[in-house]
Amino acid sequence: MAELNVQIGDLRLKNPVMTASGTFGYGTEYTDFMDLGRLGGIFVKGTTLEPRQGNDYPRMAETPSGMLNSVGLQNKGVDYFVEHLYPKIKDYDTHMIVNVSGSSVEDYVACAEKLADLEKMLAIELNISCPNVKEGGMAFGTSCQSAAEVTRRVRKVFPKTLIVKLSPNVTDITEIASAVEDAGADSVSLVNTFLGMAIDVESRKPKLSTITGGLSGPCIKPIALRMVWQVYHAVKIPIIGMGGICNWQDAIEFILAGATAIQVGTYNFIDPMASVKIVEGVEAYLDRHHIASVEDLVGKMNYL
Amino acid sequence: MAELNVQIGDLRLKNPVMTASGTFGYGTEYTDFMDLGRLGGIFVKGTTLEPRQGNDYPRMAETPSGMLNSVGLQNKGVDYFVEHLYPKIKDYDTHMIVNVSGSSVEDYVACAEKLADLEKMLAIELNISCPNVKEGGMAFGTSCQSAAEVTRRVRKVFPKTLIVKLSPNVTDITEIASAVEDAGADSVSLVNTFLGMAIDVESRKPKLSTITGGLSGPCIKPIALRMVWQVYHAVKIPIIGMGGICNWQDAIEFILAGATAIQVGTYNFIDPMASVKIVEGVEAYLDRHHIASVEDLVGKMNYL
Amino acid sequence: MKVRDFTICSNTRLNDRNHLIKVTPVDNSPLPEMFPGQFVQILVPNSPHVFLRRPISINFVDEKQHEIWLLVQRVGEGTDKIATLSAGDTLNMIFPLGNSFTLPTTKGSFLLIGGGVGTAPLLFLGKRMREKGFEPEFLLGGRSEKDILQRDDFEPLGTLYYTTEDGSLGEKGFVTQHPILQQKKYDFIYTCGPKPMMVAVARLAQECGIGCEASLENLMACGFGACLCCIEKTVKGNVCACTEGPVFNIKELTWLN
Amino acid sequence: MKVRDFTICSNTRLNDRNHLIKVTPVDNSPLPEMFPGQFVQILVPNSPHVFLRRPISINFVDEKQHEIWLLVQRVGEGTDKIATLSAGDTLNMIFPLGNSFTLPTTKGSFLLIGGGVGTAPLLFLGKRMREKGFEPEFLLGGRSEKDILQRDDFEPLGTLYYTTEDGSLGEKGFVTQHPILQQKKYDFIYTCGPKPMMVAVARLAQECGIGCEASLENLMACGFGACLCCIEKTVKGNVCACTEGPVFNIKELTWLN
Ligand SMILES: Cc1cc2nc3c(=O)[nH]c(=O)nc-3n(C[C@H](O)[C@H](O)[C@H](O)COP(=O)(O)OP(=O)(O)OC[C@H]3O[C@@H](n4cnc5c(N)ncnc54)[C@H](O)[C@@H]3O)c2cc1C
Ligand SMILES: Cc1cc2nc3c(=O)[nH]c(=O)nc-3n(C[C@H](O)[C@H](O)[C@H](O)COP(=O)(O)OP(=O)(O)OC[C@H]3O[C@@H](n4cnc5c(N)ncnc54)[C@H](O)[C@@H]3O)c2cc1C
Ligand SMILES: Cc1cc2nc3c(=O)[nH]c(=O)nc-3n(C[C@H](O)[C@H](O)[C@H](O)COP(=O)(O)O)c2cc1C
Ligand SMILES: Cc1cc2nc3c(=O)[nH]c(=O)nc-3n(C[C@H](O)[C@H](O)[C@H](O)COP(=O)(O)O)c2cc1C
Ligand code: FES
Ligand code: FES
Repeated sequence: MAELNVQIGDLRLKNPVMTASGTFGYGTEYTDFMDLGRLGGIFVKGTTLEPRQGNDYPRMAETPSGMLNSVGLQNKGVDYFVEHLYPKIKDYDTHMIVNVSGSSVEDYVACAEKLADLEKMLAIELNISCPNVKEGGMAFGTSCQSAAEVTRRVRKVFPKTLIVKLSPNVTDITEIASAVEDAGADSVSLVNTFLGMAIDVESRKPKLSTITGGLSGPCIKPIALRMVWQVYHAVKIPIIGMGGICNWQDAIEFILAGATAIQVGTYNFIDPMASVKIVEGVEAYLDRHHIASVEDLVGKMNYL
Repeated sequence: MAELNVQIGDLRLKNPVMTASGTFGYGTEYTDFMDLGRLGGIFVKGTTLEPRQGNDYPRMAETPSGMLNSVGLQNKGVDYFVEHLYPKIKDYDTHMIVNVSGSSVEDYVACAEKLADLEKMLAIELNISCPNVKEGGMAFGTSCQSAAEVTRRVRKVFPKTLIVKLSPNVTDITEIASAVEDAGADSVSLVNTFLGMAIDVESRKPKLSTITGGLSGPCIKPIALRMVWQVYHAVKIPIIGMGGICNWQDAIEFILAGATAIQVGTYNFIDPMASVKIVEGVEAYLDRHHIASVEDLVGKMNYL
Repeated sequence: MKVRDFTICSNTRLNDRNHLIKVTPVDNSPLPEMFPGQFVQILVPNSPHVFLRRPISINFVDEKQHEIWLLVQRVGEGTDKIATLSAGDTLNMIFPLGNSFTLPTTKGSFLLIGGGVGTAPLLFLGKRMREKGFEPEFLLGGRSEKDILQRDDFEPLGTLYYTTEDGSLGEKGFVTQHPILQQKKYDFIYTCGPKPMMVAVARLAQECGIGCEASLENLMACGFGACLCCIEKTVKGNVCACTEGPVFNIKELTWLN
Repeated sequence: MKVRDFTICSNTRLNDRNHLIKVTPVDNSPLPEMFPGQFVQILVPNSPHVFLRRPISINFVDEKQHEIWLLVQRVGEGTDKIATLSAGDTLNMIFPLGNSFTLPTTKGSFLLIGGGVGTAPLLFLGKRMREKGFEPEFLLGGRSEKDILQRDDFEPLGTLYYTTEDGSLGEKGFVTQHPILQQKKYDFIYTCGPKPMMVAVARLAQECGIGCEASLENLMACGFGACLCCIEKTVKGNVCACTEGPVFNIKELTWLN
C-alpha cells in the first residue's frame, strides 16, 4: 500500500486530497455523504473580518463544462467563525483550513491574527484572488507588489502554515508565486477562478447580478494544470493544485505537473463523494504503478 | 429582413460572421460544405515570412468542451501564399484576410508589405498572440510596449485595414487593446487561444509534443466574452470577438458584449456548416426581435 | 441526504412538455422519510451540455410501490434528457433536499394554488394533509386544459378549482382571478408555480391577511447548502433557498417590499 | 465530402469490445463513390465528455443494401457511445474522407495484413481487389481467436492466414512471424493495425523489397485538412494524415529511419 502522506509547511496531511474553499461549506454540509476523516484537509468558506451578505441573486450560471459564480464572499465574519463555527468543526479528524479574504491589508492581518490563536487551526489560506468583490480580492493577486505586501504583513502575525492562493487572471503567474514565496509563504495554492461572464440572449441581460464572475470546473483544467507546471519550475515551496479536478486521473495530472496536494472544488456539487473517490483512485494508481509514496510522483512528468 | 452589414476599418462585411485563422484552412477545405460567399469573411491560416514545418506530432488533445493544439504555424511562407494560394482564393465572394505571424518585428513588417500589394487583400490580422511558437508570437501580445511597437511598424507599411489579434493570457487585456489602438490598429480581434496543457497519466507524458499548447472551444467562451466586454469599454475601434462560438446564441452574446463581428473557430471542425448556420440564426434573431440592423445590437447588453 | 441510483419504473408523457417519471432505488434499499416541498438533485445522463445536477420536486411518494414520482417539464437540455429516459434506465439522485411545507396544526380551510408544473409538490402535500385529516382544496392554473396535470391524482384528495388562460377548463384567467378567492375565507394558502403567479398569490394573501407559504425555484448549483448560489433575499438577509427553502413563508420574503 | 445523417440499420456485437454497425442515409440519398482506406468522422451523440468527432474507417460498402459498414472497437467514451446505439438511432457523419489504398494495376500476389480492429478497411479493400480480378490473401492477427473479426466476411474474398498471440487460431505469435511470409514472395503488402505491428510489417517489407502501404490512425481534430493536427512526418515534410493519408506508402514515411 502506497504512502499517501504529504507535507505542506508544518502540516502533515494524511493524503494529498483536500476540498476547495467555497465549495465545501464548513465540512458539515458533507457529513451525510462521507467520513470527513478520509480527507487530507478541508478549506472552509472564504472568511472576512466583517460579516458580508455577498452579491445579489442571480449568482450562478452554468457554462460549457463549468460554472460561473459571483457569491462574493458571503460569510458571517471571523468573529462568528471563531465563536460559533470553529467549536463545531475543530475536532474533525482532518485539517480544517480557513480561507482568509479581505479588502485591505489591514483586514487580512486582523483576520489572520484572530485565527492564529485557535489551537486546531494549523494553517490559513490567503485568498488574494477572489474575482467577486469590488475592492481588494483579486486586485491583490494580480500584482507582485501587493501580493508580496499582504503576504509579508500576514506572515508577521501568523506563525503557522501560510498558504497563499493565487489568481490565474495574470500574464505570468510564476512572478506572483515567486513574490509570495520570497515574502514568506509556506505554500501556494492555485488556481482560483477565472474572470468570465455570460449573457442571456433573449432578455439581453447578464446572467450574473455582478455581470462578471468566477469560472470554475473542468473547462479551466488545462490552463490550471499549465500554471501549476510553470509554478513548479519557479518556486521551491510546495504547491497545492486545483481547477476542474473531478477524478483521480485529474488529480494525478496535477501531481505529475508539480502539485504536492490538490483541492477538489466545483465537482463536489455534482458528486459530493468525489474527493473520497479520488483518495481511493490515487492510492490504487500508486499501487498499480509500484510507486512507494505519492511524494515520489510530484513533478515527475516524463518528457517526450 | 434585418440588415447584416457591418464595418471593420475600411471593410464592409456582408455579415458579421467570419471564420477564425487556423481553423478554416484557406477556405478551399470547406467548399464541399458550403457556399463561401455566405460568410462575412475568412481568416486564412497563420502565415509567416519563411516557411514553417510546425511542431512535432502529437499536436492535439481533447479537453472538456475544448481542445489543445500546438500546430505551431505550419505554413509554406508568404511568398508561396502570394504565388500559389492567393490566385486560387482571391475571387471568392467574401473577404479573405491573412493572419500574419512572426518571430520578430521585421518579420511582421516584411510579411505585411508583401500582402499590401495584393489587390484583393483588403485587410490583414496581426497575430501577436500565438502560444505555440518558441520565439515571438504570444510574447508580442503580452506587453503593451511590444504590442504597440509591432502594430506601429506594420501600420507604416500596410495602408489597408489592420486588425490586431490579442492574447487572452494577460492580466489586463484592455491595456493591450488600448496600446494597439493608439498605435494605429483599425480593429482588434480577440481572443487567441489560452495557454494550457494535458498529461496522459498512464505514460506520464504530456499529450502535446510541445508540452503546452493553445486551448480553444466552448470551454473558453465565458472568459473570452468577458474580455470582449471589457475591451468594448476601453477602445473606440471595432472589435471582432471569438472564443468558443458554436451557434447563433453564442454569436449574439459576443455582439451584445461589444463585438461588431465574430469569428467561428474550433467548432468548424465539428460542424463544418456552423458559420453559415450562425448567419441564418443571427438574422432570424434580429427579425424576431425587430432589430433593423445588427449594428444596433453591438454592445447593447441590458443591465440588471 | 443520500446519493443513490434509481431505476425508472415508468415514464408517462402527460402532454407535449410534461412527463411523469416514477423511480425506485436500484438496490431496493428503504426510502428515507420525505416531506412535501422537498426536492431531489438529478444527475442528467447522456448530456453533452449539462454540467450541473437539476433540481426537481418530489411530486409524490408511493410507499406501497416503493416509488418516488417526479413531474418533469421539458424546458432545456437537462429536463429533455431526463424526460426521454425509459423504464429500466438508471438515474442518480441526491435526496431528499430542502425544508418542506408546514403542515397545519389546527383544523381550517386550506387552499393549495399551483401553476403549470408548479403543481408538482402540491400533490404530495395534499396527500399528506389528507392523511393527517385535513381537507385541502386545490386551485390549479395553466394556459389551457391540457396544461393542468395529474387531475386524476388530485381528484381523490379534495375539491378542485381550475383556471385556464384560454378558458378551456374552469374559469378563464389567472389563478388569482378565480372567484373562490373572493367567496371563501381560507386560513392558509400554499403555492408553487411561476414567480409572477406566486407574487400575485402572495400579494392577495397578504391583503386578505391569510398565511401563505410559497415554494421557490431559485437557480441551484449544489442543492445542499455548499455553494451559496441559490440565495433568496429575506427579512433576515440572504439565505440559501436549497436548505432554508425552497419553501418560505411569504412574511420572510421581500417580494412585496 | 458531405455531412449527412445516417440511420443505424443494425448493430452487431462481435465480441466483448467490437461492434459491427451498418448505416444508411436517413434520406435514402445516393452514396457517393467511396474507396478502400477512406474513413468517416462521426459526431458522437449523448456524450458528456466527447467534444470532437471520431474517425472510423469504412469497413465495407454494401451497394445493394445501400449501407456503409463500420467496425467499432470500444476504447473510450466516444467509441463506447457509438457502439451502444441501436437500430433506428441516428448518426451524423462527414464522409468520405482521406485518400485510399492504391489498387494494383498488374497481376501479382498481394497480402493484406491486419491486426485487431485494423482489419476494418482491409475487408473493403479485399472486396474491391476481388472485383477487379485480383486475388488478395489475408493475414489477420489478434490476441486470440475471438479477436479475429469478420472471418465469415473475409472468407469468400481469398485465402486467409491467422496468427494469435495465444495460439488459439492459426499460428501462435505476431503477424510478422507467420511462416507464409518466408514461404511466399508477395508483390505488395497492404497493412492496417496497431502502430508497432505496422512498423514491423514495414520493416519486413522493406527488407524483402516488397512494396507496402499502411493505413495510419493519427489523432485527428477535423479530418478534412483544416486543422493541421494530424500530421505525419514524411520524406516530404509534415503532411496531413487525414487528406494525404491515412494511407501512406512506407517509402514516404520516416518510421524506419
Ligand atoms: C427546488 C426546485 C424544484 C423544482 N421542481 C421542478 C419540478 O418538479 N418539475 C420541473 O419540471 N421543474 C422543476 N424545477 C425547475 C427545474 O429545475 C428547471 O426547469 C431545470 O433545472 C431546467 O434545466 P434544463 O437543463 O432543462 O434547462 P436549461 O437549459 O438549464 O434552462 C432552460 C430555461 O429554463 C430556465 N431555468 C433553468 N433552471 C431554472 C430554475 N431553477 N428556475 C427557473 N428557471 C430556470 C433557464 O433560465 C432557461 O431559460 C425546480 C427547481 C427548483 C429549484
Ligand atoms: C483514419 C482512422 C481510422 C480509424 N478507423 C477505426 C475503425 O475502423 N474502428 C475503430 O474502432 N477505430 C478506428 N480508429 C481509431 C478511433 O478513431 C479511436 O479509437 C477513437 O477516436 C477513440 O475515441 P474514444 O472516445 O473511444 O477514446 P478516447 O477516450 O478518445 O481514447 C481512448 C484511448 O484511445 C487512444 N486513442 C484515441 N484516439 C486514437 C487514435 N486516433 N489513434 C490511436 N489511439 C487513439 C487514446 O489515446 C486513449 O488512450 C481510426 C482512427 C483513424 C485516425
Ligand atoms: C461557488 C464557489 C465559491 C467559491 N468561493 C471561494 C472562496 O470563498 N474563496 C476562495 O479562495 N475560492 C473560492 N472559490 C474558488 C474555488 O475554491 C476554486 O479555487 C475554484 O473553483 C477552482 O477549482 P474547481 O474548478 O475545482 O472548482 C469558489 C468557487 C466556487 C465555485
Ligand atoms: C488548430 C488551431 C489552429 C490555430 N491556428 C491559428 C493561427 O494560425 N493564427 C491565429 O491567429 N490563431 C490560430 N488559432 C486560434 C483561433 O483562430 C481562435 O483564436 C481560437 O481558436 C479561439 O476561438 P475558438 O474557441 O472558436 O476556436 C488556431 C486555433 C486552432 C484550434
Ligand atoms: S444550491 Fe448550493 S447552497 Fe443552495
Ligand atoms: S485532422 Fe485536421 S487536418 Fe487532419
